[in-house]
Amino acid sequence: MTVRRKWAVIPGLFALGAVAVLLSAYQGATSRPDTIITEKGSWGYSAASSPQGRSPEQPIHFPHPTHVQTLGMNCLYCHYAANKSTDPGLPAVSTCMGCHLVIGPKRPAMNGRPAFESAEITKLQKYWNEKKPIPWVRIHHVPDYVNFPHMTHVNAGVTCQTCHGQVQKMTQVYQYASLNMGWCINCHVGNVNPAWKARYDCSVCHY
Amino acid sequence: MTENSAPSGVGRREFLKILGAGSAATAAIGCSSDRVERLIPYLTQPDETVPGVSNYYASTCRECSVGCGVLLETRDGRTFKLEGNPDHPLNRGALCARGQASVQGLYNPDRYRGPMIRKNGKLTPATWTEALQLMGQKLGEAQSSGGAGNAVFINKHESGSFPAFLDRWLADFGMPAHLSYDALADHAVIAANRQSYGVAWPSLSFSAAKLIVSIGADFLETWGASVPQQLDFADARAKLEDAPRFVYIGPRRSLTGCNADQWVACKPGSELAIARALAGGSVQSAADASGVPAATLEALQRELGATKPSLVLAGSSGAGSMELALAVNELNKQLGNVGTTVLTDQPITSLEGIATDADINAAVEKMRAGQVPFLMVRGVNPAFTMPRAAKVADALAKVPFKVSFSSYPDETSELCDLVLPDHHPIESWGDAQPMNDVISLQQPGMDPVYDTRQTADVLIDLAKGNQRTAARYTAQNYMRWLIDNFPGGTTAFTAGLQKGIGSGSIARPAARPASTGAPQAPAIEGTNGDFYLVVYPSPTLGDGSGANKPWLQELPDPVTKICWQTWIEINQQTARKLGIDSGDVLQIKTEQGELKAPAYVYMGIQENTVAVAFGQGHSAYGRYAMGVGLNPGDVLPVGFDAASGSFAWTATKVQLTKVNEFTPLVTTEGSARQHGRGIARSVPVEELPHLEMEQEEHDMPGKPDQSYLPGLRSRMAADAMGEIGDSPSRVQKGMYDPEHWSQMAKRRWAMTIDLARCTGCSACVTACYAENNLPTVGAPYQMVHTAFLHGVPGGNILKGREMNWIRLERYWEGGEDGGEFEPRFVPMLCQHCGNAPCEPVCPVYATYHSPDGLNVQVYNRCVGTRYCSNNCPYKVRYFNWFGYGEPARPQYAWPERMSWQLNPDVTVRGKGVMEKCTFCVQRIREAEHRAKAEGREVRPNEFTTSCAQACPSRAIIFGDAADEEWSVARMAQDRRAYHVFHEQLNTYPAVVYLQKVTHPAPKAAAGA
Amino acid sequence: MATVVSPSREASPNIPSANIQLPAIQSYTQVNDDIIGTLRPTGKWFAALGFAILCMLIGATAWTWQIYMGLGVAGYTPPVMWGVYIVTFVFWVGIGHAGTLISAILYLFRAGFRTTIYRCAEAMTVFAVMTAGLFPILHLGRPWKFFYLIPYPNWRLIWPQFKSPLVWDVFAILTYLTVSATFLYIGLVPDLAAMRDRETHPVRKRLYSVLSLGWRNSDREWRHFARAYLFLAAFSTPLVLSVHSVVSFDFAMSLVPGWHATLFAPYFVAGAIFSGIGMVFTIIIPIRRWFNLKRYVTINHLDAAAKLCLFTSLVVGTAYLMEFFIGWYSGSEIEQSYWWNRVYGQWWWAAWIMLLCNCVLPLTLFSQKLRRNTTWLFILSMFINLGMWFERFVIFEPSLAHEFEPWQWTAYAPTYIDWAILLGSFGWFSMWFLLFIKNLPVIAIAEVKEIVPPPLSTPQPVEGIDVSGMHLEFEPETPGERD
Amino acid sequence: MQGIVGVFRDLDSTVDAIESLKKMRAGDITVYSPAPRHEIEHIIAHGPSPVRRFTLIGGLLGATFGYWIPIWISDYWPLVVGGKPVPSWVPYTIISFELMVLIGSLATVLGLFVNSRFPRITMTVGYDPRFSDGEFGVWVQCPPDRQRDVAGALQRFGAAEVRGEA
Repeated sequence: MTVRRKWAVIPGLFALGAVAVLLSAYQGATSRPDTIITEKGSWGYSAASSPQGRSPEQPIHFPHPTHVQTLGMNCLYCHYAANKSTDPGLPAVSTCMGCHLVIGPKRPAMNGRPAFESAEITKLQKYWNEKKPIPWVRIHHVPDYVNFPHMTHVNAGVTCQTCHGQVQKMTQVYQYASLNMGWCINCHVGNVNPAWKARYDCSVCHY
Repeated sequence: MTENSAPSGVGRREFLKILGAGSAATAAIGCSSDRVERLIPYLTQPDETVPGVSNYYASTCRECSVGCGVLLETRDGRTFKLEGNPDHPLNRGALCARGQASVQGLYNPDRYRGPMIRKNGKLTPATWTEALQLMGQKLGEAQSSGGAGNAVFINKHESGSFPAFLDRWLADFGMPAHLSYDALADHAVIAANRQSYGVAWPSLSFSAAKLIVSIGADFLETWGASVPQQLDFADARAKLEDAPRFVYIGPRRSLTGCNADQWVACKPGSELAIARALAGGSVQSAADASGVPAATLEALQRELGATKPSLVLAGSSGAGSMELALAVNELNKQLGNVGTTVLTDQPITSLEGIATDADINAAVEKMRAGQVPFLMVRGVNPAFTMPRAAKVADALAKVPFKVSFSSYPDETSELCDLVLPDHHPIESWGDAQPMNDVISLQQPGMDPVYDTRQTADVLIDLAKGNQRTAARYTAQNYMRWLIDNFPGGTTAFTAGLQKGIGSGSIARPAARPASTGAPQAPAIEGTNGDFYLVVYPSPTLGDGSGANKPWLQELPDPVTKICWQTWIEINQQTARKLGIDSGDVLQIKTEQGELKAPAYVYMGIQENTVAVAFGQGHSAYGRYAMGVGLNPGDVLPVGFDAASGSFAWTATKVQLTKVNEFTPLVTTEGSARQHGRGIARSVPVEELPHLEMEQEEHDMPGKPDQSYLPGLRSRMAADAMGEIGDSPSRVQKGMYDPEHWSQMAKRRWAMTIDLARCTGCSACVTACYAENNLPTVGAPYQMVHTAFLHGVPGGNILKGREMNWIRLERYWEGGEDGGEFEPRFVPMLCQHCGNAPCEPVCPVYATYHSPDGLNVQVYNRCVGTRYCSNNCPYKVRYFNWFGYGEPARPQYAWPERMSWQLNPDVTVRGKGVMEKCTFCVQRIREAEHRAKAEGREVRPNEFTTSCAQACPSRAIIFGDAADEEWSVARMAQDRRAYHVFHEQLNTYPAVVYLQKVTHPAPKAAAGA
Repeated sequence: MATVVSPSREASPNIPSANIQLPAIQSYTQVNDDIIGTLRPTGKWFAALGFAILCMLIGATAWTWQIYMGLGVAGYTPPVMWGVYIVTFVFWVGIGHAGTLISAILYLFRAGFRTTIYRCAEAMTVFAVMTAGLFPILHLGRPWKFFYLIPYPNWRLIWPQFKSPLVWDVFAILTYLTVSATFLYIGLVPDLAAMRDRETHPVRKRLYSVLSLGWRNSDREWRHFARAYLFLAAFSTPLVLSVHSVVSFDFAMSLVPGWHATLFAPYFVAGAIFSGIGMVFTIIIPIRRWFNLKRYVTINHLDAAAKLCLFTSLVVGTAYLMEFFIGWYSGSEIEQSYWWNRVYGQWWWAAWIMLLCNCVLPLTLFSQKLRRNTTWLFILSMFINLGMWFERFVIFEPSLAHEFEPWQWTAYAPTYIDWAILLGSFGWFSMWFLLFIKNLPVIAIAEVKEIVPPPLSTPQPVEGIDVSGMHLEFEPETPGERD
Repeated sequence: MQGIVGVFRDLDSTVDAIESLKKMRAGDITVYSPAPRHEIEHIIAHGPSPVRRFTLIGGLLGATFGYWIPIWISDYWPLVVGGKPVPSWVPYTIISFELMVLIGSLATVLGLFVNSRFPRITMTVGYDPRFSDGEFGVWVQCPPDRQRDVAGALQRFGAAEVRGEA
């Protein structure tokens, strides 16, 4: 009968309202999850964490798997400052050329794979010859008002993969973690690994 | 809801964008508005740098002639802060405001981007090849035409190798030695010193003296080597009971005068008579001449005779100042001060070899006569620093070819035909010799910001380009030349670079004969007018070279607390008689011209005198200087003290009229009286022995126990955590528990400020601007698009919106009726109260009490209710009324390249958030990280805040009050310690003030 | 004839006594005719609405500009961190209070004169609180971050700080808005039903039926309705007192000299009711004239309200004296200097406006002649509105400008942005109120029917039938209305 | 459902009619009146409205919630402000009070809705627009076999109109 139908409507409306409020609040409070933003559509979010799952095109399609898994290079070889500075550091073009002077674009056939011409290495050498730095696109970004000292985390034994994901498996790097505050705190209070628990006072990160 | 408008502005990470050190390409990206964030790697990895970790390059400050040692804090290819070099014997780690602001000269948005050539009437950009080719050609002409003999090179006075190198270069081109110009130098005193002691500037030992008498010598401001003098003066005052009494004699009570225990107001021009009287001459005649009561002079005379050792100083800038300086030197000899307080054996050598004002004037006259075919100017701005009556512009017009090496479009370079912009000192190589056997080295902290070249290199290139001289210039550039001629050679040089100091002495150019025939200024009494005019160099802007640096413009004058403006100081009593109030526009008139400026009614000026500060009123020199304030030089006659060749700044009387206008003073002062609220306290020296450590009284019933817990901890905060009293079982202490694994609550960061040392110089304020990315808000361009005061310089400050996290309050005590008054300076900053009133009212935890005792402000959490500021009794919270940190806003405080100075460790605040002193939390955390990485605790006094580091009085001490090892913990126990407002409000501040100690005139003298 | 048991008033606490009669009203139908008859929009009304919207747009423009440029465009002069916006906020919250007082508190106290004016007053409350609610957001440095003050589970894992008076404010204001809006709506339901039954236009009829929730005047509905109405009134009564007390805590809980006083809560509540009654006069007098409702809102109603106004004015006056007394008696230099600055400082004239409008002029209400002179009441109400705005100004600004730290003493001057937004707030309020008076009955039909004599089969009152209180508060030959 | 509705112009005759209808046990009586009249209420003589229970429960819930939320949050992440105890119940009393009023009032409205079956879209039988204007209605729900008597009774007491509805 009609009256009962009415009953269903009222709480439904309340529920809808509440959901709307929460969603809008999250929208403001955290980064937009699960949105892949390509370079073209992206913005200079100085104040919000970069969105999870973002995987922009890079000027050079650098294959982490080849270097890390196949060649067994250490993260710190290129990101040389991660254990001694707040900034992890980017490899200088000269660092790349250290090997790629020898390893040119012409890749010989190797265990099953036919020989081929590597466009990426050509690009790299082009940058080097033009004495231009490579304009990599930033992926992981925490807001400017957050101080994230890489060295303290690395020295505390937090693996790169904890925050950056299995980069050694990513043919194109994407943002693995949400990088929002709750995510940080959750680890700082020791929920992820009791050994990693750290000070969770606001002024440790925000100043 | 988007977060894009959180406190962001220019981020730390703009630095990541521009990692590639300084190459033009990356610089462009650094400033691009490209919405995609780029990570630009180095092309080739520089070996000694780690991104995100600062390097410190020892160098030398070139803002004034003295040559203090500085450390250039450099990260990711950007030098962003200057700090005093602790190993430097001259300034021992301290640095004045002007020195700190030097970095704003480096990134100044109005610098010349490259060489300029005057084409059909106006300066137009050119390439270096063009410019050098033109220069070479003109040099050739000058040589061949023989005009070279009359060429003039006016150089900024500096010590070290460059003057000699320059003279040699000039000689090679057949040109006379250069003129080394310093508009601030007290030529009379220098000449007198050379005559009496054979050195230009003996170092002065204030701490050895028992009585200091300064006759107009502003040794804390621009008189001589201010920083070392201030260091020693503060040490002297810190001796409390044994500290010297300080008497200041002069028509105007300057900042130095405000630090005196007694001020004797005399008429300008009567200083000589007083000096003679003190030396035992006739007191009565001096009294008549100066308007000082004879009793006062007698008492002084007696006291001076009785107290040994003493120190008498003269700084005068009128006719007959040489005589005065000589008389004072004589007096010192006669009192036996030479060798004890006047140390002629350790002179400040950097003040040697300065050309007198008369020399410069003579050169200008030669130009006017058309005898000068070729003029080169570097680092100085005679068109501004010389009075308008000297008509420098006309004289320059007579010179066929004028070259400027200036980095900025100043009044002089605007008149030149060719501009070869020089590197900023932070980009240049060089050296200085501030003291015997001390060579202070100067090295660049970074690659050039713009397409400029160091003048020395330019000269070498020119010489190479010229077939006659090419052979003699083999060094590929000036740095190599320096190294080759460095005492001890390459090894000594490289070793010296580590600390910035080398030993040995550098050949000085031969002293040039002082020019004669400078027009003698008439005695000031003779001039007509009803008020004496005293023109003094601004302590903040110096000779005006500081005017294009917003930090210095925004830094209130230490005495009047006025900024972004020019004002006329007039005596309180006189003003009352004439019905003049602060802000009423006055007009002063001389034969040379007139000047209209608001009055500042001041107790500290002789009643027949008006005073105007020099340094403002530029007609060029960039957005921060142009059209701000007025230039008192416009009303001055061209007159000199012929004997010394020093320009007579205090040379004339003026007609004073009150114009029927009102211009509000751009001041940071609210009320100059304490109303008995005990903010700045002082104690007479004789009461010092009876002084007890501040005891909290419990006389009032119900008054809580206000004593601190050990380590300056707040009773209430501790109670909140259930540490004392009955701890409620359910209270969750969290990190506030001293036993908590985070160990945070073990520390209590605190600060002591010794008012006996503090001179009010305000270096700490600028240091804070530099360290904490404080925006300057007063520039005219920042006042457009606001709802008020459109385009008025300092408009925001008229609205009380200055953003100085630490401010220097200057209170007057007494003197309402024109009698004696005591100025008191007190630096006021966030007190980091243990029981902070601002915290409980914040609805979002944006401010709260951290376990290690900080009153934290979380910018990104702040929603801007401003309740905290209402509730802060100290009023030390500052709000971002506009988007000072947002490049898109017209009020943006760091226009292009200025933003490179931002400290990467500190968030740049966006609009709508509250901010305040953080006790340099970034330095605390940085030290903790360093300690953690090295697996140790933070060492006592391992680091300090920016203000404490810069303070040239060593008045500020910062550290962990909970750990006895830190010196702050000991200082906090001092008997002079007190806390502002703690008795009334129970706030438990972490900033402990130590009372100032005054030294009244001895009873006997007072009785006389 | 069957005899009817005489009902006792005690038996039905839910029906307010009516001790002011409406002699000119004869039948229920007439009530419907008169009141629903006022709802026809006129050209004048459209003009007024247009003007209100214009004012609102001016304010909106100013606000947009302020959000874009930053709060600096307003006249803030540190340390005066709270300016005209907070003054206006408190002003509007205060206005609201009279509405709840009249509709709820007087309902509990059976003050019959409320019956015909409470609907306007309650509507005024809702709109005033809607207006006031804008200002705290408007005054934030980062208004788009307002949700930080609302407790909800979030990924930052950090919550509001419940010790802050501002959070109390959020709760108090939102509660107040919700409850008084509900109160207004519940009271409207029977009237909406009446309108529904008269409406011929299908769309509007549909709309009214939805709004009236299918009300059908049955005895059961009346029973629950009266009970619910009573409880809402009972909740609103402490609420109205608490809301302005909480607002006053924003100031009393701080340590600003001149704010930090236990006096503040009662002081603010009295002031609020005073200002609200002023606003009621401002609203009701023109309405009764233009809508020709003098037969409903009789001079006796206004007279009674005027007495209330006089009383609250005396309370407020006492509070002022107490403030100055405390300032003097404290013996503390800090307290005295703020007091001095308040009366002789930059804004001395504001203080005197306050005293004149809030303490001196209302004394005229001691004269019954003036109490019953609607023209004078209207003029006086204007003065009261002005005076109460300045009261808040005088309490807040001089105190902030003269705090503990003499070095930071300052003067404060609003800019045209502040004034534009103040104007906008009046536009916003008027817009809602104008929409209200032409779309909903400005007088509670059902409640009026309760106090008009019921239709009876016999001409003269039958024994035992209560034709609602013949005992009069005013003797019949009171001087008539002057207007 | 079916019954008889009588429309009355006067209050007293309405009251009389109701009384007699009750006497003759005519069936479930609903009275429509333009305004609440306690005479009618008295005749109908229902018990006190159950709305008050809703109010009580709502108020209690609100008050408890108002204490629980802030206390739980304070201990969730203890931060000291101004040396106040981290969970300090005194200020939380205000939150508690406001929430009591809020939730209490909403519960009261809920009670009203539940008890008088709001909202209702279709007008139930027996209603007449005049009841919101000036006239009274008496709706008697009764089986057809009794309708005659009821109609008679209504007319006897001077109903202006009597009609059966089904």
